[in-house]
Amino acid sequence: MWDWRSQPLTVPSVIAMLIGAVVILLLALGVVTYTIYVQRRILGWMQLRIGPNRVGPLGLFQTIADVLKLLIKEDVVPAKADRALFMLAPIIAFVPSFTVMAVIPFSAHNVFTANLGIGVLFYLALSAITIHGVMLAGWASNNKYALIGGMRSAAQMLSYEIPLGLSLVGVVLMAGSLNLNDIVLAQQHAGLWNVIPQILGFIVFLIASTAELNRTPFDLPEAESELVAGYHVEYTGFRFAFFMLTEYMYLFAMAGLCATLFLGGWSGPLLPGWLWFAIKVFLYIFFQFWLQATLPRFRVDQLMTFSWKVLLPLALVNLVLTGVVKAIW
Amino acid sequence: MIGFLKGLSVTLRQLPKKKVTLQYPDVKPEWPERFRGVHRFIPELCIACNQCARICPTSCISLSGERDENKKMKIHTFDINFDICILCDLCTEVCPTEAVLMSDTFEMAKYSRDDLYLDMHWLHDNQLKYEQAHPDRFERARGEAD
Amino acid sequence: MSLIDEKDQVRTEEMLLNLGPQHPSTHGVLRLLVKINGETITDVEPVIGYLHRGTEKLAEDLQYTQIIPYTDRLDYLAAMLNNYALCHTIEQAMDLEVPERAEYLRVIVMEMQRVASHLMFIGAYLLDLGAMSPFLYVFADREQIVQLFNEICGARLTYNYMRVGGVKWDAPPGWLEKVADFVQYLKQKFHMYDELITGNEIFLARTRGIGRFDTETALAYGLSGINLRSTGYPWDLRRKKPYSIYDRFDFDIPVGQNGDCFDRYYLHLLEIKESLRIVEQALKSIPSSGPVLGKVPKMIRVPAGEYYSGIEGARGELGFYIVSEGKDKPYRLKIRKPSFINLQLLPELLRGQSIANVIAILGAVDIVLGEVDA
Amino acid sequence: MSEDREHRTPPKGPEGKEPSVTAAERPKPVSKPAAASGAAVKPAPPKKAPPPPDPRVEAAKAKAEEIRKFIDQQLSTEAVVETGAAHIHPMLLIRKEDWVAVVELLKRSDAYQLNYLECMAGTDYPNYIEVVVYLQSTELGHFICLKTRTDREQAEIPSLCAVHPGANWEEREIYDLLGVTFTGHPDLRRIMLDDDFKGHPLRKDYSAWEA
Repeated sequence: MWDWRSQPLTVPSVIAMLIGAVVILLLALGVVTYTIYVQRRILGWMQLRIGPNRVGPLGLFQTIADVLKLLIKEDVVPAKADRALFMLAPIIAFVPSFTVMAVIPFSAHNVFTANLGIGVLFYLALSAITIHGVMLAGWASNNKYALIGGMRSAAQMLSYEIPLGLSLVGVVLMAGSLNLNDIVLAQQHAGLWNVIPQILGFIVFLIASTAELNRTPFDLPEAESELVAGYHVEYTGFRFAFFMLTEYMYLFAMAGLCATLFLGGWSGPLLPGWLWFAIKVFLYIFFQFWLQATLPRFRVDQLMTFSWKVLLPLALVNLVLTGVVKAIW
Repeated sequence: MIGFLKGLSVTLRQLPKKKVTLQYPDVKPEWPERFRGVHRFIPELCIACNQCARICPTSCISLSGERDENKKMKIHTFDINFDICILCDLCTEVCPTEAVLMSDTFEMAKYSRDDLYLDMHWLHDNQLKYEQAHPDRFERARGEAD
Repeated sequence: MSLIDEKDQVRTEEMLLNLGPQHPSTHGVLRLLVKINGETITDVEPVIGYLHRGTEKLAEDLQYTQIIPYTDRLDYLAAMLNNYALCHTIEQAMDLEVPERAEYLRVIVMEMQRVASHLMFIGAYLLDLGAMSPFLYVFADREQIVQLFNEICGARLTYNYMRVGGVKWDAPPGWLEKVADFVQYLKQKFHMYDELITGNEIFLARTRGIGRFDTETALAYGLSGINLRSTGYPWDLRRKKPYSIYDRFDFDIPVGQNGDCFDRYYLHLLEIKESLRIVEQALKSIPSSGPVLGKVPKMIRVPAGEYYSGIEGARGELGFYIVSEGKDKPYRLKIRKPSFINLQLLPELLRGQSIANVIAILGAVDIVLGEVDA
Repeated sequence: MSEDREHRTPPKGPEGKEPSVTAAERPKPVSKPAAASGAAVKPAPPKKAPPPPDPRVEAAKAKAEEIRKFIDQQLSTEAVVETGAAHIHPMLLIRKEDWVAVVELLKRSDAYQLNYLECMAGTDYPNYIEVVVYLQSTELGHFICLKTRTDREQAEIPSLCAVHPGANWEEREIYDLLGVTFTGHPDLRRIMLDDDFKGHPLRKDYSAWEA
């Protein structure tokens, strides 16, 4: 019943799909909740602080308390804002972030995962939709800081989409498939994770994905020391929570993508597949927080230059190299 | 590229280090002896000389005294307006009898400005609290006096 | 025929961006009215006065001793230096002798204060640039200085420690040893700051060559302190017009080369080293005992006349100008506020820059609004 | 304005007791910068009631006189109204009309190069408002005090902005708090107080309740 990919579309399989979606949603929410907790803890420890430790044992309920607080807060819509767009924007931003979870293979048996033939493309295409939400939020707020933040976001995400996409092409070439499951299987089959043959692509991916996620040192759209909070400066309560959720959902999704494409996904010796996957995802997420604790922020023009003049050529070089190697073998 | 990696190693090295956070409401800070918190006041010592009120840069002290049967000045009222007191310590510096001193009471948030007018009784209670909290300091002072 | 050969053929609307007074990077309540054309700043107008408390007017009704706590509140990151600047001017005016031990204690706390203030700059500046951790590291280090001050004078921020003719308290037992320990501790901390910040490529890219000005401009605008020294001009009042006992110590005046934001950051770090050197020497040669308050009349009356003297504050030349009628209160007290004067150059620095540099340049000018607005 | 000098209340300290022109030809000027910069080194000064003249003050006066000569020579006007010493620094009282010319001359002159405006302050006296600048030569070490005076009712002084751009905000502050109009200032607005604030708080007759 759970392996609906090979079954015809029947009522039980539709129900199974629905249940699957709900389970993934809950899983993702749980992961996001504790990603935030882990982030605050790791940042705290790296900064000689303790981090959240008040709500629940070891502060484990801190994020839940925060979310509850956000939920019961007043929902403020600025008087001069474009009301309809203002309300729509968080949803436009959030929905794709959850949808991309559909293609990430969490474990060896692909539980609840769509075995899409064009998984990589699907991910890239959907994640690009979020940019609209972010830009609309900036525009609809009718606030200069939000507008600048939204514009910066759009510019940044668009420019980094390209090196990000190109860095993935190398992996796709290696596996000969856009299907994420197949890519994992190919790595397992080769006995070598893509991170080694595709080291250049991996570096480009790491940098471009950091920028794509708007995380330090590329966190310009919400640079609080310049733009106060960027595109979500006017958002409060539940709508604000949606943006935060989007951000961390993408962090999880990008970590999953990284693990799948470069670190062999769920494959690994001894431990069960889902645990391997979890470890790899955690490593990526930890790396992001580590960067956040260390680095200052790029300037916006340097950020653009970096994408077009450094990352894009690197990604192309990687692509050509992979093609040549692939052709010779 | 090297500098960036060095930075990463610095932050990673901090992970296991001892944390400096003081868990404030659970753990109260240890104030040194000279700490200038809210005043404490010993009415028996006060000779109502008015020096503290005069030196106060913000004029937050007001006091009145009366002569007792031995023609000695006795303090009658002594109020400090903590709305404007800047805890500069000048009043304790000029006090000839050390009747007004600083304590280590520092939590002064109140819901009403009226509550910030501290009278002689409050300040004396503060003195008693201080004595209780730091018996060692008083013992030492007594030892020095002997 | 080109369609866009003339500049104003592509028209963009000029935007007025209101930075502050509650913006997180204005370090207080500074408000900048920034006019931007696309990404380029065409004009900046700093609006100040949100924290104006009229210290100069208040001082006219206060006895000299009573003014000292008010100076704590000017540059609240370097209150010891403010205390000293006022006491120093009064002592000059009255020709007072300050006991040896008091002078040494003053130098020790002043240099420690400079270290605390500079550390704070480094943290705040990196926070402006988006790096979070240095802020917390410097706070942990600064906290130790603040604790030491708390032990010697009973307050953590508004010290009110100096008096005309000396200092209020002698150091408590063991305090000097603690200072010596701290100096050793901080010296070992330097390579951490160097590794974390100075070598970071992103930091360099954001500060090298940004916000440059030359010595001539700096002098014309009356800049002082690190802002002036970053242009390579070794103007430090501790050397140029030695006050207190600074002529007894061996220390260097680090200067920058380019007058850019990076130089200003790096000078803060170098000056911390020099200050620690001074503290070390002072700890070695401080007399083991002696009075800490000179022979001062009970009521301080400055002889009639006018007096000005400046010291090297944490942010530049901090001076007090006193006009006295010979009474116990000044007739007029004017403060030469280094932040206030340094801030004047900001519109010049920002004009023509891209909006992305505003925070980097503003942060490096290093202002404290308590002092700017006085 | 110079008539006002007779009935001002705050006497001018050491130099106030002196006749305005004294001991001009003392061969001190060369050593003066050293004295000025060594001001803080405590040269065991004389104390108490009938004081022998402080050598630092004497030197300052001599130096002021010397600068006066220089200004007379260069500007050939009665630009300098009075010389003396502000504590231990040479002091020259300049006629309002020549204020900018004198400051500019001293800045450009090779002999003085007073290129750094260290402090600028305005003071409200009963009969006039006085603006003081302390000028420093960063190369030669001269440190002098220049003053000018203006009427209280129609307080107006030429602006130094063109000579020392750093005077810009200082003049705005004096305008704001003392009500002195600086003619020729590029942007003379209130700086500390609101634009619609009434009165000038640093004036001695200001009252927050009357305004």
